Amino acid sequence: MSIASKANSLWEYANPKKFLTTTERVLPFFWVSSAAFLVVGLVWGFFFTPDDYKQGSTVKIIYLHVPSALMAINCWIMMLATSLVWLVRRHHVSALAARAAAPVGIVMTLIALATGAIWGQPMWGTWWAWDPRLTSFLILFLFYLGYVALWEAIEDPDTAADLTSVLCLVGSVFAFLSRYAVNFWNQGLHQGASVMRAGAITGTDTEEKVSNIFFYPLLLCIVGFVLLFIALVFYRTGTEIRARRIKALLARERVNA
Amino acid sequence: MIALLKRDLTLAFRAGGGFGLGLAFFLIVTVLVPFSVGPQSSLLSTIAPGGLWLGALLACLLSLDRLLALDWEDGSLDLLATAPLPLESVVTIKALAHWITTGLPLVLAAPVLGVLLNLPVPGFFWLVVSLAIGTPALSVLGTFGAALTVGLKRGGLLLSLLVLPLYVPTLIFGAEVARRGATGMETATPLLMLAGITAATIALLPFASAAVLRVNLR
Amino acid sequence: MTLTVTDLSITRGGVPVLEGLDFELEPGKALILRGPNGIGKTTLLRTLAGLQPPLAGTIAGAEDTVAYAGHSDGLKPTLSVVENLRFWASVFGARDIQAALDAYGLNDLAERHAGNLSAGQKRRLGLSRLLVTGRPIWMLDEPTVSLDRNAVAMFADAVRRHLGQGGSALIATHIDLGLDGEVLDVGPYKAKPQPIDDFDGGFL
Amino acid sequence: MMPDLGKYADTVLSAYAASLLLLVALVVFSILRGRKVRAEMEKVEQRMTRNG
Repeated sequence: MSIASKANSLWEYANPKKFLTTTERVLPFFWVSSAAFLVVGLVWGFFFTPDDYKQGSTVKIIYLHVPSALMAINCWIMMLATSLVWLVRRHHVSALAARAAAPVGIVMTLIALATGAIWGQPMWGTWWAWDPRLTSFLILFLFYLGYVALWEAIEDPDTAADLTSVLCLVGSVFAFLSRYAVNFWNQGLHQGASVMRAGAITGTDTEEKVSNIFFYPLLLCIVGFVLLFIALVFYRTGTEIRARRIKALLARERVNA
Repeated sequence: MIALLKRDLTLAFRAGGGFGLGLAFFLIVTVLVPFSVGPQSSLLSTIAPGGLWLGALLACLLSLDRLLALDWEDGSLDLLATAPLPLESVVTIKALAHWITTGLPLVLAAPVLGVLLNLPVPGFFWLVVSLAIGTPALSVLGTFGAALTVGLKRGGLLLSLLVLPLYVPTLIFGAEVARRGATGMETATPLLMLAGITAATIALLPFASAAVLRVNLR
Repeated sequence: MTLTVTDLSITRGGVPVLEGLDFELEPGKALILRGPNGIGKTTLLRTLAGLQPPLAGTIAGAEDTVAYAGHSDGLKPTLSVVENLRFWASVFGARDIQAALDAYGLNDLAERHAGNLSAGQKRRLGLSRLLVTGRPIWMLDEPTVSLDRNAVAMFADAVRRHLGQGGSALIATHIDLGLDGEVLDVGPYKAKPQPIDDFDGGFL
Repeated sequence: MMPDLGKYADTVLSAYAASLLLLVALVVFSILRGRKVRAEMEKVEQRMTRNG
């Protein structure tokens, strides 16, 4: 198969029926593998890694905190991408995937915030500090809420898809702006830099900061979270497709009656 | 375009137009601040710049749900959409009218309310400057939110939920200018950022607002 | 300016309502839309006016030529009759509103606030707006609602004069206006139900 | 088997409990809603085919 025809075939999955049959086939793989990665990663991290010399056993929270924080951001990026696909190519599956992903993103953001707060309590002596990173996540959470609320509020599904897509676009710009504004607003009050630097797993200084003992189980957990995210989004998109179909069928019933 | 601006301003100033409500709200919020945090003048002057910015922002928010909803209900928006005026201009004019009737009075009233909150003397100038530069962005962003929720029966609360996160950068930089100004610190950087955000918002967001409005009209 | 509609399909709330519409509206002609409630006359007029995109087909000659009058008149209750009319005139780049006031007998009401008008008077004001748009193609959705017999005659006269000046009108109405226009019954164009196992179609 | 979590035991355990609870709740609610919607779609489809 040539690359060109492969690229073409990607759009075939924009056909809802094709999407449903394909995801139905691959979903068990994603459920099982995400569970496997998560169990191995978390068990390894929880039971078989040593305590950090400075943070004690709280370092074990990293296996939940970092992957969920990563997914919270990646989920929004995915929603931005699918929103753009909807606006440009009008594939319904794309818009519904964004809708299906949003609650997953909310939960990921919540986990990141909750573990951050619980972790921060013994480390910083407070549940909540207006640290730039924490604050950015709180703002991201608000954007998620608004996005979901807009989907829920609008009756007509195409109108809802259009409006939420534009909101996602504009929201992305402002979430990004907020990130820098927040950095500017509270620079240097950073406590426990090692904690948060470890959080920046994608950063260049990762390897020195998080030693390999912590890094490998963390990697497993990240992969597990990614797979779980994919499984959840596939499954939930299927649900949204069916809900959309019910709506369309009922609308047609009303018109034809 | 000028006709639309003139009409919106006339409507706002006539009875029932709601002009001054935002201002009164701003006054009340400011008066409530000392009641909630206590009357110590040192404390009040610390929170005065931020408190006034927050009050102004909320007062701006208050009138947003009428911004497009009235024109939607009486069919004016349908007719404007079929008029020679592009919708991008319509939403820009609407935002401008909102700023003139809500934002501008807030800017002018802010120094008076600053006295109530014991704002340090150097802060007055910077408060007015930051509000004057920041509030247009609030109106334009609010118009976008109003365009998103215009077709909804009870869009008011949703509108706040959608618009408030978008207000974060403007609030941060605007209040930062006022705070730094009040304590005699350098204000150029946040002021520049604030002006940049406002300029970019005014230049780009009307396209999104118009696109969203078209979707809602169909 | 001739309005040409070819193979037009339109949707309401995502469901196709009318399909395969073909017609032409030449200058000086009026076309009366007929059809039962809910068939999609309003949707058709809104689509032709450019307020919503068609599902399929083309509309030619509707660019910046259409004056649309829907169920609501776009009036501001706190503005006077003259102010309301003058606003729409300047939006459409016209100056003179006297002809519009004359045509619908609004001179005596000129300084009255629109909020104090009766339903029929409001409607007359709403229809007089068409005269200040200077647009050749009128699209009117049930224009005679709440008009008395006298006012209906004013309206019919206004349409006749408009047609005489080379304009055209597309009117969805159930009463006889005494215009010599063709009648287009949209009933036969009702969209056929799609097969329900057509999964993709179920989305549109 | 349980590792010695020292003085931070509460912290670590509550973080794990909260996260896993949220994750499980998300998965369970997703699947419950998925089942419900799937059943409803089949019902509507059947009704539509019967009634033509």
